[in-house]
Amino acid sequence: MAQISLAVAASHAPGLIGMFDVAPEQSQRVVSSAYGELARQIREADLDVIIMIANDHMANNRIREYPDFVVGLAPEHRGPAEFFKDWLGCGEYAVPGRPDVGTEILNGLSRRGVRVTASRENLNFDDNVSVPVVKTQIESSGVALVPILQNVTVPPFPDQDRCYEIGRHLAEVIREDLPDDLRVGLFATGGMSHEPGGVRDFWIDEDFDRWFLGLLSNGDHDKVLREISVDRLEEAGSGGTGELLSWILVMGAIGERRCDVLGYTAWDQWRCGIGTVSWDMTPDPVGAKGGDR
Amino acid sequence: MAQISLAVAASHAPGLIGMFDVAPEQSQRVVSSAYGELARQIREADLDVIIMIANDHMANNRIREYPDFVVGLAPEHRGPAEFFKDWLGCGEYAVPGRPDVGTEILNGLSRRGVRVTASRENLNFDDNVSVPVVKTQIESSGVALVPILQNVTVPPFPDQDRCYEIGRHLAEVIREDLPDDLRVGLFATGGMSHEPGGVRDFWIDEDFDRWFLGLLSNGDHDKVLREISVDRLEEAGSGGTGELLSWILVMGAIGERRCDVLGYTAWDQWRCGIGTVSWDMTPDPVGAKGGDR
Amino acid sequence: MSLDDINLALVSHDLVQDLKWDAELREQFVADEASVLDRYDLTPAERTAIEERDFRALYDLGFHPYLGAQFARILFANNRSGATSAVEQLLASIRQEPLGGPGTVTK
Amino acid sequence: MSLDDINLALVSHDLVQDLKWDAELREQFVADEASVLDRYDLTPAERTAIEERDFRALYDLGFHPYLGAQFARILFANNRSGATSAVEQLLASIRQEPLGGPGTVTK
Ligand SMILES: [Fe+3]
Ligand SMILES: [Fe+3]
Repeated sequence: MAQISLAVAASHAPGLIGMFDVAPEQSQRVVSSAYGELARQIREADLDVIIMIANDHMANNRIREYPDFVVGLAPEHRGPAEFFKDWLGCGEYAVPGRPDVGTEILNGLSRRGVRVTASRENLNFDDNVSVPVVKTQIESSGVALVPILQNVTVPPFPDQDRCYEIGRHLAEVIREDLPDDLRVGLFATGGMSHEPGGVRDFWIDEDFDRWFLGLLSNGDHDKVLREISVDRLEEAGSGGTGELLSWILVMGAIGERRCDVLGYTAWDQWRCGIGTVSWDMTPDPVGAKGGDR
Repeated sequence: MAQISLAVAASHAPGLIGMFDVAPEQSQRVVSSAYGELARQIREADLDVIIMIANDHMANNRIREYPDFVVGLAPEHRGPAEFFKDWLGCGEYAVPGRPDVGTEILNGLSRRGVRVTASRENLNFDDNVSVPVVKTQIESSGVALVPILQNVTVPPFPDQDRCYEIGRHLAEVIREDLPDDLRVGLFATGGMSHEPGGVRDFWIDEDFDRWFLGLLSNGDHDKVLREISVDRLEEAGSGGTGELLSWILVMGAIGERRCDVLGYTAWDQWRCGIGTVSWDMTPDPVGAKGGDR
Repeated sequence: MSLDDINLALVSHDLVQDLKWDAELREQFVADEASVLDRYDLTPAERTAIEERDFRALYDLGFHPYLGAQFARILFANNRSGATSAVEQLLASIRQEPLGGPGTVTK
Repeated sequence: MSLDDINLALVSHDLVQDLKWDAELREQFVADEASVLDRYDLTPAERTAIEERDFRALYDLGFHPYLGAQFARILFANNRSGATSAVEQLLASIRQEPLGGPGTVTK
C-alpha cells in the first residue's frame, strides 16, 4: 500500500520566473519564502514520485479533440516546450518519469469510471508544469514526476464535485494499485484568480483569493464544494481561476486535513493571484477530521 | 426547428457484403428484405441529412487516447478505409457531409455537458459505416451524412442510461440548434449479439437478440433501460453486443414510439446477430406514449 | 465572452495551435502571413478578423480567449518574459479602446 | 477476459493500430517482422507472445480482443471477406486448443 506523504498546491504564472526581479519587493519575498518552503518539504518528504495535477493550456491537443485528463507516461519529462522558452525566461529541465506509476493511474482511474487519456511521448509543458518544477527545485531533488494534465477551460469539463470525486478515486489507485511503500507526493498547480486573454486580463480578484485560502485553512470540504462552483470560479476570472479545480482534486484525494497557507500575493503584472498551501500529511495530524487517507 | 423524420437501426458485419452469397438462403432473404426496406424508407423520407450513430472499432484513435464520441465534420465522407476494402469486399463510396450540421452537434452537445470530439478530416470507416451506407444505398439517395462514432468497447464508456440521456440532448440540438425545416434521419448501427476476437467469437446469442427486439417493439423504454445494462450486454457477447448502445441513444432522441422489427437472422459465419428496426416517426403516431419529439 | 460560446470547430484555433507547435511555421507566418493563412480553411470573417488584428471580432466568432493571448504574442511580436505589451494590445482590441486608454493597466 | 482487464498502456496496441493504418508498414511486417517489432518498445513478454502467435498470453497481458481479431488477419495472412480462417486460428490460441478440436466451429 503506497501512501500520500506530501500534498501541496501552488499557482503558476510565467512572470514568476521571467518577471521575478522586476516585481515589488514584498511580492518577491512572499514567493521566495512560499516556494522555498515547498522545495524544503519536497526534499524532506523522502518521496519516490510526485503526481502533479496541472491544467493544460491547449498545448497538447486540438481544442475540438480535447481530453479532460492526460497522464504523462514518458520515461523522462523535459520542458519547457519550445514556444514557451523565451516567454518563461527559464532554462531547460529534465525530470525522470515513472511510466509504471502512470500506467497504474491510467488503468486504475479508467477502471473506476474516469475517462483518462495518456501519452507515452514527452508532453508540451508551458508555465503549468515548468514554473512549479523550477521554483520548487524538483529537478535537483531527484524525485520522479508523473504529470496529469487537466482540462479546466474547454467546456464541458469536470466540475468541483466531480474533481473531488476523481481525487478520491486517485487516492484509491494510490492505495490499492501502486507498489507497496511507494512514497507519493501530490502537487496541484493552477490559479489563483486570473483571466488569461479575457477582457479582465491583468485584474486579480484578491478578495476571492483570500476568501478561498480561508476556506481551505478552515478545512471544511463540504463547504468548499458548496461555495466553489464553476460559475463562482468563472466570476473570479474566466478560463483561469478554474485552474483551482486541481487543488480540489487533491483535496478529494487526501480528505479533510489541516492546511497551512504558505503565502499569497497579487501583483497585476503577473496577471494572476499567487498562492501556495501545504496540507498536513503526518499519519495522525492534529485537527484531522478523519479524511480519506 | 428541424425535425427527426426517420429513425432506424441496423446491424453491421463485414460478411453482409463479402460473404452474402454464401449464406443460407433464408438469411439472405431476411437481409435483402430488411435492408431493402430501410433503403426505401430513406428514399421516401425526403431527408436532408442522416446522422449515423456507429460504434468505432479503434480505427481512428489510439486506445489510450480514446474519445467517447467523434463527430465527422468532413465535407465528404469516403470509405471504406484501405485495410478494410478486401475484408469487406465492397467498392468505394463517397457521401456528402454536412460540416455545418456537424458543427452544431459538436457545440450543442458540448454546451449540454456531453464531452464530444470532432474531426475535420475524413474518418476511417470499416464495416461500421460502410455496411449500412452500402446496404441501404445512401450514396445513390443523395442524402448527406454526419457520422457520430461512439465508444462502446474501451472502458469506461457511457452506459445505457447515459446514452439515452445523450440521445435526449441530441434531439434538443436538432430541435433548437439546427436550421429550420431541416429533415433529419437518425440511423443507429451496431450489434446485435457478437464477441469479436473473444473466446465466444462465432457464437450468436439468438435468445438475447430476439428478447431485445421484443422489448423494443413493446416500446417501454424504462423497461429497456432497466434490463439492458452494460453487464447484460457483455454477457450476450463481450465487446460487441454493447454496440446496441447506439440503438439506445437513438431511442433517447425519439422517445417512446411504435417500433417495427424489419427482420432478424443469425448465421454463425457472419459472427453477429443481424437485426433491423424502424421507429414510426409520423407526427401523430398510433400508440405513441408521448415521447420526446 | 463566456466559455460556453466557444466554437470548438473554428479553424482559427488550428492555426494558432499549429503556430505554437511549429517554430518554422511561425517564421513563415512572420515572413509571409497570407501564404500561411491560405493553407487554412478559414471563413472570410475569420480571415478578416486575423488580418485586421480584430480580436473582438475573433472572440465573437467563438475563438477561445486563452489562445487569444498566445496569438497576440505572435501577432504583436512580443513573446519575451510576460509579454505584457502584446496582452495590452489584445485588450485594447477586445475592449474596443485605443491603446493607452482608460482600460489600460498602469505599469 | 473482461474489458476491465485491458491494459490501455500496452504498446502492442500501437503496433496493431499502426499496421492497420499503414499499408507500407504492413508490407514491411510481412517481409521482415523482427525489424518492425524492433521499432516498438514492447516488453519481452509482449514480444514473445507476438512472435509465438500466442494470443492467450497477449490477452492475459491486457490486449484488447477487438484488436486481436484484426491482428489475426495480418498474422495469419487472411484479410479477405470474413477472414474466417484467421479468426479460427485466433480462437484455437485463446482457447488453447488444437485447430480443428472440439472448440472449433463447424462450417
Ligand atoms: Fe494555468
Ligand atoms: Fe461493430
